[in-house]
Amino acid sequence: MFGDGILKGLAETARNFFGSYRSKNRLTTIQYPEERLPQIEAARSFPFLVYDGADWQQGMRCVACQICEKECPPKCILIKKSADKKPDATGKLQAYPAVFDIDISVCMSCQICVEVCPFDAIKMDVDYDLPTADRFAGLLLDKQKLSKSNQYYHQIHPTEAAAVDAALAAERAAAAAKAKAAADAAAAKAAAPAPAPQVQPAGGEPR
Amino acid sequence: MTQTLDQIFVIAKAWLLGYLPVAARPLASAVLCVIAIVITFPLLFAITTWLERKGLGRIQNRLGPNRTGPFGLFQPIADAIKSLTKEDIVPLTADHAVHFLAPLLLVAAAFLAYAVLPVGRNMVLVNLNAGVLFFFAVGSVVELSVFMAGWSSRSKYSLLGAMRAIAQMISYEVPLVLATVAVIMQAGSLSTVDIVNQQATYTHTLPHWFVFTPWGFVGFVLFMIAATAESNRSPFDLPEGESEIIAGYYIEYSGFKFALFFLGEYLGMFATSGMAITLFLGGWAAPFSFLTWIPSYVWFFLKLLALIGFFIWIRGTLPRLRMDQLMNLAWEFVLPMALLNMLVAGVWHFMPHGLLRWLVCTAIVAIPCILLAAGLKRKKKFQVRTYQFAE
Amino acid sequence: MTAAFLILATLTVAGTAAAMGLRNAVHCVLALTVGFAGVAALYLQLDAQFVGFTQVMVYVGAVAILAVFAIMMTHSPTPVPLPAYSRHWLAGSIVAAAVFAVLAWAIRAGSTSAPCLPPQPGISVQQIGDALMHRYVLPLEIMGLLLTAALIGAVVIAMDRKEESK
Amino acid sequence: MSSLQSYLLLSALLFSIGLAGALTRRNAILVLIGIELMLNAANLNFIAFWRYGPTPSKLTGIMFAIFSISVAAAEAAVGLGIILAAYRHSKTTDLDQMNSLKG
Repeated sequence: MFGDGILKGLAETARNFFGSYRSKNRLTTIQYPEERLPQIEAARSFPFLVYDGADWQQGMRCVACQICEKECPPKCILIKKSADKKPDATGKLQAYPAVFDIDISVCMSCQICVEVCPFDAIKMDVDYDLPTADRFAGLLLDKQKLSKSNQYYHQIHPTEAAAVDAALAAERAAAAAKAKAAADAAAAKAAAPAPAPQVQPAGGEPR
Repeated sequence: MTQTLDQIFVIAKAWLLGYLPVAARPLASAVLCVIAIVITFPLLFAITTWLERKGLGRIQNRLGPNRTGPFGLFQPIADAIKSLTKEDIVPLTADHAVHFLAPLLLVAAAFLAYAVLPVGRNMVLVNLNAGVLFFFAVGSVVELSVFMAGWSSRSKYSLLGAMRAIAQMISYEVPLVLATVAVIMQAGSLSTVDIVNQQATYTHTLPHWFVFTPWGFVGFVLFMIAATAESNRSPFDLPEGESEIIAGYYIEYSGFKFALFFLGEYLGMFATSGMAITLFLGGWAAPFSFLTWIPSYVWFFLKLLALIGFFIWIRGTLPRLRMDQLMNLAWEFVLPMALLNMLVAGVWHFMPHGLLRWLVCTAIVAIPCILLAAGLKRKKKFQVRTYQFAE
Repeated sequence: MTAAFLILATLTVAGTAAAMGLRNAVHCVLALTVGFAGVAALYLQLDAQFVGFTQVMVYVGAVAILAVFAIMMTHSPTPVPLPAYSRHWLAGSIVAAAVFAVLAWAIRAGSTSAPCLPPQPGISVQQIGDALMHRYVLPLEIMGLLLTAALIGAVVIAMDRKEESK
Repeated sequence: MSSLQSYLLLSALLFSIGLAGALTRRNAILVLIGIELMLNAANLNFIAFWRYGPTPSKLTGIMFAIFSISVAAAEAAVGLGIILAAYRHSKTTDLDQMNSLKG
């Protein structure tokens, strides 16, 4: 019959219309500021700098190696190396960035800086609610605004943070073991030269 | 008591006129009626925009505006303020005089159409002897304003949109007029008040609306199809399809003039659905005889809201028609059916009352309708599209 | 010579003069519609409602749009700046002025006895319908024939014959 | 100056404006519009004489005006059809240039 397609369509929209009043779960609207969609774990918005411990300046992992600055496609990272050094997590003296600016109006959240960072110092944040009145200074985040604690990192990306911490811990353990081994070797070498004159053919240094 | 309630506006007007000198009375009564129309229908326009957005939302399983006020009731006010405060940009190469006049002419023509609509028992602005003809004469002025808008903006999209809109409006005005001719033949008069008075009688609780006759129902369906096309709405909104040519003829308008175009379009829709109610749905007549204690104007506006709801429902459902489908439907289905409808109205008039009349008339209408529909369906064979220039 | 008549007369004359005088063709047609609307209002003033509304519907609604469509279709891509008037415009306007002078003189010299305004005829559409159907039924049928012929003729003339243009 | 004479004067003026337009304009469409105006002026005469005539109930004036309006509409349609065909043939609507009878 001519027009039956139209009638079927009308019936469908009528069912939708009255259904939306009967059962609330038909409605897909999320009232944004009040209700929010649950954040999926792999979500990302803009990068932030991770620091261990309490003090954000001392615990900052970033050693200002400027790899991320060179790798960033839209060139939105600016790093100035510091003159002096500070001890990093493993106690080794490392440089740190005096100035670390990211212009989030330019940043395209591509996460390349996170992938190239050898020290896991920069990770992707999930907070997208960054309204500012001033579109220049307001969107240029300096070192202090960028740095957030490791606990926060665990909050937003739990699995990833755990994996990074495990790797860092293993790395520190290896470094500590190597350092200890080197220290033992140095100590052994210091002790060895004393008896060296008596036992010449000792067959080389003990490894 | 119900009589006074029904005539409350007429009495109020007479009471107000009492204060004026006799010489100024005719002019003052006209001014009062005009003020009433100019207030109620834009108000209805505001309510309809809210209804439309909430209705379309609910049809598409979403809420619709609910931020501005309870249930989003202040949304029309927000829209009005937004469009009034927006900057009114006129393109540099535009033809300023014509560009300025187009929306005014559109809204003026839309308002003129209300002069002959009987809103309630003896509540019509002017009881013209040739009321329906006046309505269509004013309706044809709208096409001129559409052209003025499209041409004066001097942009390809607006001219293309204007040409499409005019082609569509002209090819659907013919069936619109022919659908009313059937009613005029039956009612025997062009005056809208007579048409409604004939429909206001009852046979033991059932009304004599024209829509309850075979030719009346077909006429009503054809009238609604043509009315949707005439006001460029829903399945026929190709001229202003956002995806096709952005906004058609009112693309170069912004701010207040854009709001005027919207007002003109909605007023046109109310006017044609008002005429559909007057011609087919018994104007201000109550649906059943035991309901006549409710004032007459309430019935008119209830039916108007029902038709507006139907327009919104159609807009939420039907996809947009292509230009050739639109024209095919007009010249190959709606027009022949309108001509046939006139024949059926004639047969209905001369045959004696009874079941035979019903059978004959419905047969005369139904069979060609199925054949024409089959014709339209057979045309839908999808062959490989041949490009004329892009070989 | 009532005030309403004067206003409508000036409106109509202004519209038609602009229609014949303006340079841009589309402006001419728009001014023409003002002239037609003025004439329609004059019909209403002469209590010929039916003819007034038919005039608006036929002329303002259809003929003006038709003229505008024709202008759009014959809009030459390079609008060569021709003077709007033909070469012998002077002769034309003299002839027109002469015609007007003769007509005006004839009217003034005509029956000076001012016929008093007869009572309002109160013509109803019913009477026009009866007249059309009874006394003028032959012209009505011929008019239907003529309009159909014109409809088909216009389409055939303006149809873009494929084989011819190949 | 009775009102009938004023209507006649007005329609004479309209007629002469239409005639002037038809004679002097270069664009074919505007010539056609001039002719439409002349027809309109004639209609105005019919209705004026009907209104001030002795027997308004005989409706002759109105009938003439109605038939003249429909003839004018038919004539406008065919006229514009001819103009379109001429334009397609000679690529111009300028009457002064359409003076060659060769095909």
